[in-house]
Amino acid sequence: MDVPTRFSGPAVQSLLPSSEPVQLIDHDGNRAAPQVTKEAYPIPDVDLLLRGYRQLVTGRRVNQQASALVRQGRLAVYPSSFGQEACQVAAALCLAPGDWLFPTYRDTVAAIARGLDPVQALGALHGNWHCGYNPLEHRVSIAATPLATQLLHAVGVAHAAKMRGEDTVVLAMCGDGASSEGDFSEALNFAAVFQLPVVFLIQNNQYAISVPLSRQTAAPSLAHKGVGFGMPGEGVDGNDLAALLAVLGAAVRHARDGGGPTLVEAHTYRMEAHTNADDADRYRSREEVAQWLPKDPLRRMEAYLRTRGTLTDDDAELAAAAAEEVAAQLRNGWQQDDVDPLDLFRFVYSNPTPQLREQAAQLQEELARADKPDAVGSTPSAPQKLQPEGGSAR
Amino acid sequence: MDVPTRFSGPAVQSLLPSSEPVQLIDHDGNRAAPQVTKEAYPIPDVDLLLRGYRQLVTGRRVNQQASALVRQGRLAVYPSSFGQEACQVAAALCLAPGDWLFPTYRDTVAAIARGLDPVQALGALHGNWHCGYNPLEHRVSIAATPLATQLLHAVGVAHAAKMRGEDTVVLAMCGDGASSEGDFSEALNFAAVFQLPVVFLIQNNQYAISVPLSRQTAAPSLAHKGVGFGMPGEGVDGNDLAALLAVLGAAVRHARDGGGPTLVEAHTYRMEAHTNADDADRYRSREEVAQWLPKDPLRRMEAYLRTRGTLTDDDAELAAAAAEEVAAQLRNGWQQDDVDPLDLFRFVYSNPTPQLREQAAQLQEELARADKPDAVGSTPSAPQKLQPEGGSAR
Amino acid sequence: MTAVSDQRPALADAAEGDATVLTFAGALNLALADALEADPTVLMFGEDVGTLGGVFRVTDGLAKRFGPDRCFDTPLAESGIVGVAIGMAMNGMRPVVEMQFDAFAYPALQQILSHAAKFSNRTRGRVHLPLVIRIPYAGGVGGVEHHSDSSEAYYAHTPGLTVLTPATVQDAYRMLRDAIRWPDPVVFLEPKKLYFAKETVDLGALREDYARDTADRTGSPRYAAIGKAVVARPGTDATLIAYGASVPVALAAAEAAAVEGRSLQVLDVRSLVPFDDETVMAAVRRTGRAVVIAEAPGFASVASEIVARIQERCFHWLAAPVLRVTGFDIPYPAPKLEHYHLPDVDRVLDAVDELQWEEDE
Amino acid sequence: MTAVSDQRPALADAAEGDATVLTFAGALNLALADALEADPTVLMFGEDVGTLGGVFRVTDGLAKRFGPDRCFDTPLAESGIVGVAIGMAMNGMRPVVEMQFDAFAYPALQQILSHAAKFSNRTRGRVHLPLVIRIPYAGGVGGVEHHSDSSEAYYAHTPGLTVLTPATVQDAYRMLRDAIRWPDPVVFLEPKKLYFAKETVDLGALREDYARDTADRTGSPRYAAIGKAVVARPGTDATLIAYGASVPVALAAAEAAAVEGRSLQVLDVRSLVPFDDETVMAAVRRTGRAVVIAEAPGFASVASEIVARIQERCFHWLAAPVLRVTGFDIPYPAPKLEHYHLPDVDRVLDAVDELQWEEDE
Ligand SMILES: Cc1ncc(C[n+]2csc(CCOP(=O)(O)OP(=O)(O)O)c2C)c(N)n1
Ligand SMILES: Cc1ncc(C[n+]2csc(CCOP(=O)(O)OP(=O)(O)O)c2C)c(N)n1
Ligand SMILES: [Mg+2]
Ligand SMILES: [Mg+2]
Repeated sequence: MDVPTRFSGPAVQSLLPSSEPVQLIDHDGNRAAPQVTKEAYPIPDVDLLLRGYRQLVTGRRVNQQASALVRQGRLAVYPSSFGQEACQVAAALCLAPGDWLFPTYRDTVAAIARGLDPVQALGALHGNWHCGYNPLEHRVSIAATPLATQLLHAVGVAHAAKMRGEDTVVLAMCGDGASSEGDFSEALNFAAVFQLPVVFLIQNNQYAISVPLSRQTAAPSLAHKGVGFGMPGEGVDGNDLAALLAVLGAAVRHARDGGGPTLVEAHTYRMEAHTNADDADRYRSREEVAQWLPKDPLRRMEAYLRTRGTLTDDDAELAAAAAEEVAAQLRNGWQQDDVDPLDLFRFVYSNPTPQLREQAAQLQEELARADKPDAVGSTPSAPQKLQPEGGSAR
Repeated sequence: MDVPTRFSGPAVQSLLPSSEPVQLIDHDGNRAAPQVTKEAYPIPDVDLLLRGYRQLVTGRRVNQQASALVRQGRLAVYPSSFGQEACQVAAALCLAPGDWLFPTYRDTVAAIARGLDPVQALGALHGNWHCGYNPLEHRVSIAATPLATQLLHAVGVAHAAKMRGEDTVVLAMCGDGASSEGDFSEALNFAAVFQLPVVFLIQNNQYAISVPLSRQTAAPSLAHKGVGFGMPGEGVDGNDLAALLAVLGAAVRHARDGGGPTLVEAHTYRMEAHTNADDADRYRSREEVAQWLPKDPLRRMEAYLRTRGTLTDDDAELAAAAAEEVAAQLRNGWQQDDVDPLDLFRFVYSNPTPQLREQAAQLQEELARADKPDAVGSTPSAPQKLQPEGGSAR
Repeated sequence: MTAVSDQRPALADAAEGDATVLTFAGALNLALADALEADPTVLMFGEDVGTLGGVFRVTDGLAKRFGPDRCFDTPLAESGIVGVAIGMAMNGMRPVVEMQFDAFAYPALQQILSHAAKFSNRTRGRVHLPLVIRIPYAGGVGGVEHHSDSSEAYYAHTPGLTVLTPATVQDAYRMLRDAIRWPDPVVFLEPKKLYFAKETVDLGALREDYARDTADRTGSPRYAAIGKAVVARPGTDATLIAYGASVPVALAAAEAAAVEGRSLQVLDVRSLVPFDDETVMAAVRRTGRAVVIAEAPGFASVASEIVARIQERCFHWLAAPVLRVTGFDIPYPAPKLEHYHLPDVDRVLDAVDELQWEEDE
Repeated sequence: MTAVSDQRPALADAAEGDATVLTFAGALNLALADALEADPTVLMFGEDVGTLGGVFRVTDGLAKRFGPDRCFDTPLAESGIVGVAIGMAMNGMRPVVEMQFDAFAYPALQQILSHAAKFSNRTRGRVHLPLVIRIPYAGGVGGVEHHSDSSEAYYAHTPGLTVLTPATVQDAYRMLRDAIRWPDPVVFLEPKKLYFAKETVDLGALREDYARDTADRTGSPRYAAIGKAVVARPGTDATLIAYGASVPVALAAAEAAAVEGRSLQVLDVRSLVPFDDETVMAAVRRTGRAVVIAEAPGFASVASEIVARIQERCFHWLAAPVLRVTGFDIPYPAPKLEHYHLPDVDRVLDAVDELQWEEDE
């Protein structure tokens, strides 16, 4: 508390990101030239890279299939992570089963890579309900729509775990745009002040819908925000799965060892429009998009593994087949819209209020009158009556 | 948009604060030993220091007088800036008349130093109305209570001025606690993205009510938040008026020249409780407070000026007399509570709604029935009827 | 994140004076363009409102036409957007900001409730904030969660805010222009479901009528629709009171009831604050029966207020309790379930049937 | 920034079972202590709640007694506090957080409205959030601006939130304990004006009664006051319906009316959501006349809702319109003017007088 104090020196420098985003494999799939990085990032072992490769193949396929399902009207909307699959896969693979993942709407591939049923993972976009899976099952929180809000939940989950002495790590994802929200800063600050095991992963895909990064920040990079909270920031080539696994892996270890939070910025690119409802031609040129094609994360990892002889044609075929299976699951998902309209009232409170019971009864009566053509509730298997579900919390 | 990009190097370093808070005059009032600072900060000229000294004397007196008025029950509450007067005075003196000041509840001394009538400046704390002065008159915004919110207003004022090509600079003040609020980050970000002429001044007085700085941030310093927004951050000894004038002066010039915003963190100490309603003994030791006594901003400046022979006994007496005059103004202020209760309805909208006219009529009728003992409205000079004030904006 | 955002307002490029098919979104676009043209202090900003022209295309073409200083994108931060707009309004501008969706205005609520709403009062009328916060709101468009809230009660309950919600293409134009000229902060709620509703209008006449309406004989400003409810359909048996996207529902219900020989009057409240007690009470007194229709959850809502006011002021005129047809008291449902939630013609007619009609009626 | 914050709850240190003078704030403190003691997953955090014990001393001594993990200060960021509490509740804890004043909960509104309120529903009941947001609210304590808002309508309008506000010392204890055991997010509104109200209570009996009330015969949890209004004073001529700091006003009015020979029943709603229609409607039907009293601005408020429900459900029992005595539709006034704004005994009696009494009554 004495003034003056010295701030700078090695401590501050260690919080600043490496002088350029960490890259381990270059655009052509070769080992990247050595860089000046703040940590020595060894290339992940080959098993992990192979696992990652397979997930990349699946992730790419999920992106294609989901977009196709939107075109067919079977999904309402899909925010694609095409081109960002390396971030998606690394976010899942760097975690242990007891860890938590906090994805956004764009991060279904990460959720699937973590083990979620693909149909469930895409449930919200189908439109039956807001979330298609049980967040507690795989420790994957509900995909967040209000931007940056989920980062605080991630911090809270980590705080609870730390209090109980568990060695859980929480990885929380957001976009470049979300980094402008107040909640982003508050989340980083809480995590740093309480030295919580959270890894914040910004997928900087250069756009927030139509708004380019230059409108989000004037900072040298988003990773430079770390020092202002007293946490290390690091930048990484977001299309380089190996670098992502190395950097996120180090951050997760750091967190698990009690070192506190890290901010990781992955530099990548949103190859498709924001969602199918968006028209990207209105705000960026096709030339710009084309420049990112050679940096494709999947092609790069494949080239690297093939060059080393680690990936054979058989392996690639197996990976493709696994991906096809997931795609088939998605195509066969949602055969029926089996949702009970009275569910509208069931989960608002653990103990439904008298008001909701009245309103449920009103809807039930309407449905019974069968004047709503698609009323599930008016079928013979009438919806069960709304009952209090007991007062216990979980 | 190409990855990898180089972030660091001189550009980043220039955004980081000096390695220790800038100090020009030491605790004993001597010229401080030369430091490694990111800019050469020459000591301000003697006239400015003398003006500043006089304001310090007045500011100290205002703090004492206001606290006394609270004890006498004539002010409801007073958040004292005792010990922080150098920040207060420098914030006012670094600005030109056409500039804007955005103070907090603790910054009445700054507002007075900028020229506000002291009784008006303290109006809100008297309890008649939320603001005792016209913010447009001296370009001093209403003292903000919801923390950090005013920083965004400051940015908006600057944005409007910049759009019109005016060379207005806006200085926006907040505390160390307020720097944890989302609005703080959003304000810095908007200012940096649009390169607006705003100087953000954090008075880091080590506490937010009872909560010490260590609970607000784990950062090396609050000035280190600048780089994460792409704006220079600088730390300064907040009890050294000369250093504050130098650092804020440079930031104001930088802003006026189109260089964009700066974040300045002044390291100081809240010598008194949060307000008279607070009991600081509950959360900090008197020894800790005592450590800050020798750093007193007023004593230091006086010693410096006297040693140089710049301040004579006559000057000091004149300064004290001027301060006494302000104190007397405060003692004589608020002789009567001449506020019309129907004012409650007058300023909610420019054109009062039918609902408010009805409600005003109801109150007027109640007052006429004179069953409210202290009803001003029931005196002979009855309140004027509530009229629309015309639709023009100002 | 909504499936409707690639639709573009069919903004007319027909010559003025001609009859033109104009969408609701197009009318808003026209109002913004005319306001930007008329007053150099007007400007427009928010998320994706510049180059993209807004996810609903309400700001389409404005950045190009008026330049990047008058219509521009900001960092993604709603509290920031409103807070900065407040500062601009303090300093001589008339900012119009867009919140991308209803629920995404919530980060800005502190700025709206504690500052925008209170600034004039706090400063004893010295600092007015001529500021418009445009919010696409309410549902019926198949949006994913957090994209369909009917959030009007939060604003209408807050003294100092003016809260408007148009229900017709012409009102979209008139009311947005009113809002931009109004000296105080306006929360301007745009029913998403109506964005692509169309009307054939005479653009020239629309603008001329509006211009004629902006001042009285003494030159004092006048506003076409602020504080003024409107009878959208005359009727004698009962009054349906609605606003925003519920107005077409009420009109359809009245149409259906007419077939069965019941004459329903439809009132479009339009201006939630200030509220037009005069028109509403007169209408209810004429019919003695009333149903209030709104999408928002009913509890402690604007619909509650309308019911409360009516029973306070028309008690002895009422032949039956004033009923409400509102959304249920539940979070807005997922797309496939929203039709169970939203007030529809059947529910309105059910409520009308319950208005204790005598046997012979 | 308020003049009252150096007052300390007169938390009893008398032995259990003895009659003790307990303040409202002291009862809250006791409830927190007992809950922290009873359940290791309960924890408490916010601004100045640790070392200082809260600006109203409601958390006095808790950090010391339960350690800095169970009761602690956070960075100054309300959205952060609520957002982190949500995460903790997701992960097995029962956080209780304090917003320092009503208006300073507004930065957290997005987290409250879009997440706390909706999480259970979004996840089909898989993730419950047992979470209490304590908010000192309303006025009458001479606070500077932004320290006296009656913000209950924002919460009560939002499906998914449970909204409670005690009016007695005993309810302060019971209801806060209820809230902490409740499986869903509770917005717990503490009327500032009542913090230093005192009652003589038997602490042992209070705790025993509460413990007895926590489960029914089958072991299902029971809650003492959630969803249950209470008749605070019986009466036959008209019903005064109030909650929070308006309950003492209603009781005083009933006392005054009794002197003049009018028997007023007083109802303390306590639980705004869930709302106790049964008790309220039964009470109103008994008297046929009612006045709703609340400090908040009346427009689109909880008072509006109560009036609307009563006229919907008791229309034929009503001898007069249900009237409201509420705050005006204005921002909360500066200290010296607040008494003009707040419902007081005179205004309540005026309203009662207007309930269309027949000449001879
Ligand atoms: C609080 C909030 N404001 C606005 C939106 C609307 N919105 C949805 S996605 C998006 C852009 C997000 O950009 P970014 O964070 O970069 O993520 P990306 O979509 O690129 O993955 C916007 C503005 C929202 N969902 N939440
Ligand atoms: C949004 C908000 N939250 C909480 C408060 C209550 N409060 C008033 S002052 C204060 C501490 C502020 O500390 P700091 O920013 O360091 O300023 P200082 O009082 O030390 O000058 C708090 C918590 C508030 N005014 N606004
Ligand atoms: Mg992005
Ligand atoms: Mg401080």
